[in-house]
Amino acid sequence: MTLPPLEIVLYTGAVSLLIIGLAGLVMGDNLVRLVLALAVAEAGVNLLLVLSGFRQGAFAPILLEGRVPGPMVDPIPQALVLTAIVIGVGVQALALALVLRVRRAYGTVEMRTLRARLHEDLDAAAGLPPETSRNAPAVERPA
Amino acid sequence: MNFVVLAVALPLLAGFLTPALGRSSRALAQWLGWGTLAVCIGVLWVAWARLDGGTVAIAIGGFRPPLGIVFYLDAVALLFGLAVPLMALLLWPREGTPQQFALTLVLTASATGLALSGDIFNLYVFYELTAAASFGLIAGRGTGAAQGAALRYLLLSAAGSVLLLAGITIVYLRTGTLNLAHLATLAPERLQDPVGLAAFALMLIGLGVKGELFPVNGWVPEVYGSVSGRLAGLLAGLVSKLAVLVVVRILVLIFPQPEAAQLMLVLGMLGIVAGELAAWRARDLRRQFAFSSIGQLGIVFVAFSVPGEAGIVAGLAVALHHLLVKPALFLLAERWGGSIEGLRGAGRGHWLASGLFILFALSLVGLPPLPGFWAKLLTVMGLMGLGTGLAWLGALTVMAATVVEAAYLFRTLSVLLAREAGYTSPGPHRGLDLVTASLAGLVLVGSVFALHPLGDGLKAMAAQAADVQGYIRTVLGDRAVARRGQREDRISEAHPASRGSDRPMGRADRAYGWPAGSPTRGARS
Amino acid sequence: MMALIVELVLMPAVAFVVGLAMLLMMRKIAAKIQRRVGPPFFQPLYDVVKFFGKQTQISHGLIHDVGIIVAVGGYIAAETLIPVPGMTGIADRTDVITLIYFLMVPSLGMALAAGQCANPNASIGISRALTAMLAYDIPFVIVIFGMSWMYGTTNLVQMVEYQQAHGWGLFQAPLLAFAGLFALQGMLGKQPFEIYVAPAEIATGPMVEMGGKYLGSLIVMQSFSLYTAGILYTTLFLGGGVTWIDFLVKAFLVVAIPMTIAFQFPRYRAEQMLGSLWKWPVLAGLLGLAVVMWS
Amino acid sequence: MTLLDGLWLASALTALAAGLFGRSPSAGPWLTALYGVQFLLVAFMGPLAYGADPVPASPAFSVLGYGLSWQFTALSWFFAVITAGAALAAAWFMSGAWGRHYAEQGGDLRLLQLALALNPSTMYVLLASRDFLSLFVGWELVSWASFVLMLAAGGVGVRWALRYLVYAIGGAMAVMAAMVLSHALTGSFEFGALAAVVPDLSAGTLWSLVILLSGGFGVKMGLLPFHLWQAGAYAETPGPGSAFLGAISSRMGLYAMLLTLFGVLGLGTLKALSIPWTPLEAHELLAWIAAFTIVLPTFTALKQNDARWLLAWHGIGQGGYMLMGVAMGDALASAGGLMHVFNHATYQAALFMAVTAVVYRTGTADLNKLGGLVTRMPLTFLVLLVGIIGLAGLPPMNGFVSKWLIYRALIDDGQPLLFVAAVVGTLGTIVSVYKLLHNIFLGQLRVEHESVREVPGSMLAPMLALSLIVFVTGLAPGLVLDWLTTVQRELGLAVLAPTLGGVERPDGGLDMLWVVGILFAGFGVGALIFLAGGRARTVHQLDNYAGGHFLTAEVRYHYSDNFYAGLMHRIGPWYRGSFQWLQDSVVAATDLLAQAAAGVYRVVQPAAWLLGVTVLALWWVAA
Repeated sequence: MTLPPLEIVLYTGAVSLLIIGLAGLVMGDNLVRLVLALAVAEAGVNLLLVLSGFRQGAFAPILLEGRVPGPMVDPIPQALVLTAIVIGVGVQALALALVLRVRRAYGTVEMRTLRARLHEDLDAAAGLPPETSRNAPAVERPA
Repeated sequence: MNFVVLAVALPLLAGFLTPALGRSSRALAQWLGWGTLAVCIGVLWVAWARLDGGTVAIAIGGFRPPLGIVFYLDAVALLFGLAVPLMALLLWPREGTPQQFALTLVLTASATGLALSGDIFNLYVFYELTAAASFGLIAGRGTGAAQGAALRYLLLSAAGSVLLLAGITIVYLRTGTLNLAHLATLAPERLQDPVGLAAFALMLIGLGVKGELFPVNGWVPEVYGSVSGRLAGLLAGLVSKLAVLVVVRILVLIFPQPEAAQLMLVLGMLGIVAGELAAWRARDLRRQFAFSSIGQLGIVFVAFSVPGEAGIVAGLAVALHHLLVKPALFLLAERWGGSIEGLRGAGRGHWLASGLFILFALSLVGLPPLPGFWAKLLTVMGLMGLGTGLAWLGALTVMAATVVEAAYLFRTLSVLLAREAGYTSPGPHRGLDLVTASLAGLVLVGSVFALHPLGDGLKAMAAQAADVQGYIRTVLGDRAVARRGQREDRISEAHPASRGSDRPMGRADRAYGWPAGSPTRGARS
Repeated sequence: MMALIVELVLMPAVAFVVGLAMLLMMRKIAAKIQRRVGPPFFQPLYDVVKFFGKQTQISHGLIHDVGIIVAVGGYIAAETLIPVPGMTGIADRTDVITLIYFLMVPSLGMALAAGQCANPNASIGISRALTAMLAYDIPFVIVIFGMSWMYGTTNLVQMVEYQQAHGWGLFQAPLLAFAGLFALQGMLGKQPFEIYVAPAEIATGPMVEMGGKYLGSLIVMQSFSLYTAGILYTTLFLGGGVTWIDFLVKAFLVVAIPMTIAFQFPRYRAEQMLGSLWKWPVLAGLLGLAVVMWS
Repeated sequence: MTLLDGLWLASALTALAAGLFGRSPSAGPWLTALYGVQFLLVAFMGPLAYGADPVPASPAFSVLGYGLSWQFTALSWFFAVITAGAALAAAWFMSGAWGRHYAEQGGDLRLLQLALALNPSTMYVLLASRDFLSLFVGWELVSWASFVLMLAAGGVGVRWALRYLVYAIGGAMAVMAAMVLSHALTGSFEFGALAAVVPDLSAGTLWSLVILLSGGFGVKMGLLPFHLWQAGAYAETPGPGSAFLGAISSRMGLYAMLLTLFGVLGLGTLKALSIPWTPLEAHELLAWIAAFTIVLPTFTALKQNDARWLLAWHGIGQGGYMLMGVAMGDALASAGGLMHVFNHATYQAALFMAVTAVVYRTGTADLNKLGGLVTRMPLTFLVLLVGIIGLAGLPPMNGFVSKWLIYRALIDDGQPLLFVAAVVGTLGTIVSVYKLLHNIFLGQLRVEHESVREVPGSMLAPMLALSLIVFVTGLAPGLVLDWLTTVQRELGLAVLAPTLGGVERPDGGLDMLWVVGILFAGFGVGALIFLAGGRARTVHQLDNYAGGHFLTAEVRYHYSDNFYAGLMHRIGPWYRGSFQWLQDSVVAATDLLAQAAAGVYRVVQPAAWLLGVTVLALWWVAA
C-alpha cells in the first residue's frame, strides 16, 4: 500500500488521537478528565472520518459557476463529520451536566468514589446490607 | 408509502413541542404524547397492511439511492418499528415530567428510525439520538444513583459510539458508500478481508453497548437498578433489541464471512454465562432481572450468529419473546424490588402478580408449549445444525444457562410464595403495571394457541430478512443484483476454495487503489 | 399327583427325623470335644416333647405366635424344594435361587417373633442375626452363581444328574466348595459366628423371651436348618445321593465339619465376623468363579 | 373421540375439579371417583396389552412444520395402568380423614389435590408420545408437574423441590440436545426417521445419542450419579403425593429410555456399541450403572432414621433393578425389569401409605421415636409387612418374581458381578426394611402412643387393596407377564413365554402357584405343630426378661437407634465419598464462576472492558 507521506502522518495522527482518548477514558479517574478524554477520542475519529474523503491537492467540493471542476475532495465525509461533531458536542455537554449533578449528589468527581457510592446506594435502595470487605474489622477500631 | 416517514418525524416534532406545552399544561403534553404515539402506531399499521409481506424502499427527500438516504421497509423492520410506539405507549412514564414525555417521544422517534433506516450513517445518528434520549430519561429520575449510573452509562456508550463511527469510517474508506444495499453489492469484493472484519468488530462492540453485549454491558445492572421498572423495561425490552437488529442487518447484508458471526457467537456465549451466573448470585430482584436480561440478550446474539434463515428465525423468536417478557417482569419488580430474602411471602395474596411471575418464569425457562420453549428450541436447532465445535459449545451454553436460569428464577419464586408468618406486604401492585403485565401474559398465552401461524409468519419474515438479493433489488433495482452476482462469481473463481474465509481480497484491494472513496464512483458503479 | 402329595408329606417328615439326629450329633461332638459323655440318643426328641408339653406358655402377642409358625412352617415348606434320593417334591418347578430366598422366610418369621417380644436383647440379637445373614450370603451367592454356571442350570434335580454323570462339584470347583463350606459356618450360626445368640452377653438374643412351645418350635426349626444346610451342600457339591445311605452319610459329614470347627473357636464380634466372611470365602469364591468361567 | 381422548379429557377434568373444589375435604370422594373414571378408561384400553392396534389421539398439531401426534401402545398402556392405579390409590387415601387432617394442620389441600391431579394427566400425555417433539413436551410437563407436587407442602420440601428442578432441567436439556441432534441427522423429529438412519451412524454419534438420552432420562430415574435429589424430594412431599411419586413418577424415565434407546435405536445397536479398550458394550454399561444404582442407594437407605427417607432411598435402588433387567435385554431379564416397574409401584405406594398412616396417628416418621405399634395398628402393620416382603423381594410377594427373573437371566448371561450386585442390593434391602418394620411396629410401645388407634377406612382401603395386588400378582405373576410379552414384542426384544405361575423351563424355572401353595401349606403344618403345644397366656409387653430388673413405664427401652451397630462399625467409613462430592464440587465451581461473572460488573471503569475486548477482537481479526 503506497500512501503519500502526508496522508500517513495524518492517519497516524487521527488513530493516535483515538487511542489516546480511549486510553484516557480507561485510565482516568477524574470525571471531567474522562469527559475530556472522550472529546479527544471523538476528535480522533472525526479526523479519521474527514480524512477518508481527503485527496491531496484537491479542491473543496463547491461547485461555483465559471470554475473548472478539478479533482475535488469527497464532500460526504465532511457532511457526516459535521453531524458527528454536533452529536459529540451534545453528548459532551450532557456529560458535563451530569458531572455537575453527580458532584452535587455525591460530592465527588472521582470515578472510583462514584462507583463505590453508587453501588452502596443501589444496595441500600434494594434493602441489602453493604458488602463489607473481608479484611475490614468487624467492629470499630478502638480510638 | 412515503407517509411512513411520519412515524419518525411526528414524535420528533412532538418531542420538541412537549416541554413548551408542558409548561402550561402537563396533561395536554401527556395527551399530545399519547396522540402522537397512537398516530405512529396507525401509520406503521397501515404500512404493514399495505406492504402485505412485500418490501419497499423509501428515498428520503427524493434523492435516489445510493446517493440519498433511504428507509427500508420489510416485515422485520415494520414489526420492530411497530413495537416501538406500542411499547412506548404501554411503558409511558405516567408520573414523569413533560421533559420525560419529550425524551420518551424522542426515544420513540429515534428507535423507529433505527428499525427502518437503510443507511449506515443514518443508523449512527439515530443510535446516538436514542442514546442521548435514554441518558436523559435515566438521569431524569433525579436520584444521585440514577445520575451516577447515567453518567457511567454515558461514558461507556460514548466510547462505544466512537468505535462505531470508526467502524463506519473504515467501511466508507473501503467502499465509498454508506447505503446498506449498495454496501451489500460492494461488500463481497471490498469488505471480505481482515480490515472489513475489523470494521465489523468495531461496529459490533460499538452497537453492543446498547445491545447489552458482553463485556460492554457494565452499565446494565447499575442503570436497571436505579431507574423505574417502566424505563428498565423499555431499555431492556426494546432499545437493546433495536441495537441488535442493526447489528443483524449489518451482519446479514455486509459481512457474510463466517468469522464475523463467530465473533458474535463467542461474545454472545460469554454474555450468557456471565449474565446468568451473575443473576444467580444477585441478591435483589431488580438486578437479578438486569443480569438475566444480559443473559437473554446473549442468547439473542448467539441465535442471530447462525448464518441464514435458521439463525434469523431463532433470533427473532428469542428477541420477541424477551421483548414481551422482560418489561413485564420489570413491572412486577416495581413493587417487589429490593432484596430477595426480604420478599419472603410477598407473593402470597397477590395471586395475579404471582401467577404472572410464574408464567413468565416458566416461559423463560422454556416449558413447552409456551413460546419461550420454541424460541430456545429454534436456537439450539440452528446451532446444532451448523455442526461446528463452536456452535455445539454455543448450544451447550444455551442449555446450561437454562438450568441456571431455572435455579434462580424458581428460587426467587419459592421465596415469594413462602409461607411466612408476620410478613408485612409491600402493598399491591399498581393497577396499570399489573394490567400491562397481564397484557404481556395474555399475549404469551395467546401465542400458544397460534403457534402454527406464528411460526409460519416468523419463517416468512426471516426469509425476507435473510434475502440479500431482495434487499438490493428493492433499494437499487434489478441491475445491481446482477452485478453483485457477477462479482461473487468472479471472486469464487479467483479463490474457489477460500471464499469468505481467510483473506481473499488482498489483491483485489490493491487493484482498486486506495483510498477508494470518491463522490461519483459510488453512484456510477 | 398322589405320589407327589406323598412326597410332599414325606420329605419334611424325613427332614424332621434326620434333623433331630443331626442335633444329637452336634451335641455329641461337643461332648466329645469337651470330654463329656453327652446326651442320650432320644434327648432331642425328649426336649421337643417337653417344651411343647409345658404348663407355662408365655405369649407376647399375636405376632409372636405368627412369627414362630412362619419360622417352622417356612422350613417345612422349604424341605420340598430340595431333591432327595427317590423324591423330587417340587424341586422341578422351582430352582436354587427360589430356595435361597425361600430360606429367608423362616428367618423373617423368627425376626418378627423376636421383635414382638419387646425385649431389647431380642432386638439386638435380631440385628446381629441379620448382619450375619448379610455377611454369609455374599460368599454364598457367589458360590450359587458359580455352580449354576458350571452345571448350566439352576434346577437342583439337574445339578444332581449332572454331577452323577460328570463327577462331583467338589472336585471340579474346589475353591467354590471351600467358600461354600465357610459360608455354611455362618449360615448355621456356629462359632465363631454366633454373636447373635451370645448367651452371656445378650441372654441368647432372639430366644430371650422364648419358652415352652416357642422354644420347642425353635429347636424344631434348628433341626430343620441343620438338615437343610447339609443336604443343600451335598446337592451342590457332593453329587446328591443315589441312595439314602450315601446321601445321609454325606449330609451328616457336611454338618459335622462346621460342628467340629465351631467348638475350637471363641466368638467373633459383628464387625470381625463381617471382615472374615467378606474376605476369605469371597476371595476364594471369586477366584473359583474365575476358574469356572474361563476354563 | 377415541378412548385416549377420553382419558385426556377425564384427567383434565380431574385437574380442573381439583383446582376448583379441592379446598374442601368433602370433595375427596368425588375426586377419587374421577380418578376411578380415569382408571376405567385405561382399563378399557386393556386389549392393547394383548396385541390390539394402538389407540390414537384425535388432536394432532403442527408447529414450525413439524407434526406432533400421540397414540397409546402396549408399552404406553402398561405404564398408564400403573399410573392410573397409583393415582387412584393416592387420591383415595387422601379423600377422607387424611385430607381433613392435612387441611386442619394448615396444609393447602387444594394445591395438593391440584398437583396430584396434574401428575397423571401430564403422564398420559408423555406416555402417548410418538415422536421426539411430543416426547419432549410431555417430558417437560411431567417434570414440572412433579415439581409442583413436591412444592405443595412448603417448608423443607421446597429446598428439595428446587434441587430436583435443577436436576430435572439439566436432564431435560440433555434430552433436548439428543432430540436436536437427531433432527440434525434426519431433518425431522420422527422416531422412524432416526431409526432408519441408525445403521449409517458413526459410533461417536451413536454414543452421543446414547449418553444424552440415558443421562437425560436417567436423571428422572435417579440413576447414579444423578440420584441425589430424589430421596429428599420424594420423602418431603406430603404423604399421598410421595406414595404416587415413589410408585411411578421416576419410572417415566425408564419409559422414555425404553421408547428411545430400545424402541428407536434398538437393543442390537446398543449391543454393537462397544466401549474402546474394554470388553463392555453400551447395554452392559447401562447395566453396570444400574448395579451401582442398586447397591449404593440401598445402603444409604440402611442408614436413614426417617421412614419416608428410607423408603425413598430404596425407591432409587429398586429403579436400578428395572434398568438392569431391561439393559440385559433378553426375554427373562427384560420381562423382569418391566415387571419390577409394576411390582415396585404396588408395594412402594402401599409402603408410603402405611408410613403416612403412622405419621397421621403419631405425628412422626422418626424411626427412633416409634415402636410397638403393631398392637395398635395391626392392619397398617400387615400392609407394611406385605410391602416390605415385596420390596425385599422375598416369596410369596410379587417383588420376588421380578427379581428372580433378573437373577435367572444374569446367570444365563454369565454376569457374576452384576448378579452379586443385585443380590447384595436385595440383602441390604432385607436388612434395611426389617429395621423399618421393627422400629415402627415391633418392640416396646411408647407411653405417648398408648392411645393410638388404627387409621380409618378411607386410608386403609387403598392400602389393603394394594397389598392384595402385591400378593395376587406374586401368586400368579403370569397375569402381568402376559402384558409384558406384548411390550417386548413392541420393543423388538426377545419374547418371554410365561405361564400363570411364572416361567417354565427345564433348567430351573419358577412356578409361583406351587411355591406359594407349598409355603402356605408349610405354614399350616407349622400352625398345627404350634397349636399342639400347651395353651399360651399373653402377657404385658413389660413383663419380660430383664436380667433380674423389673422394667417399668419410666425406663422403656426400644432398641432402635443405630440398629445395625456392628454392621455400621465395619461399613460406616465406606459411606464417605458417596456422590455428594460431585454435586458439591459442581455447585462450588458454578459459584466461583458466578463470583467472577459478578466481578465483571463491579469494575470501576466499564470502559476498560470495552477497550480490552476491542483490542482482543482486532488482534483476533489480524491473526
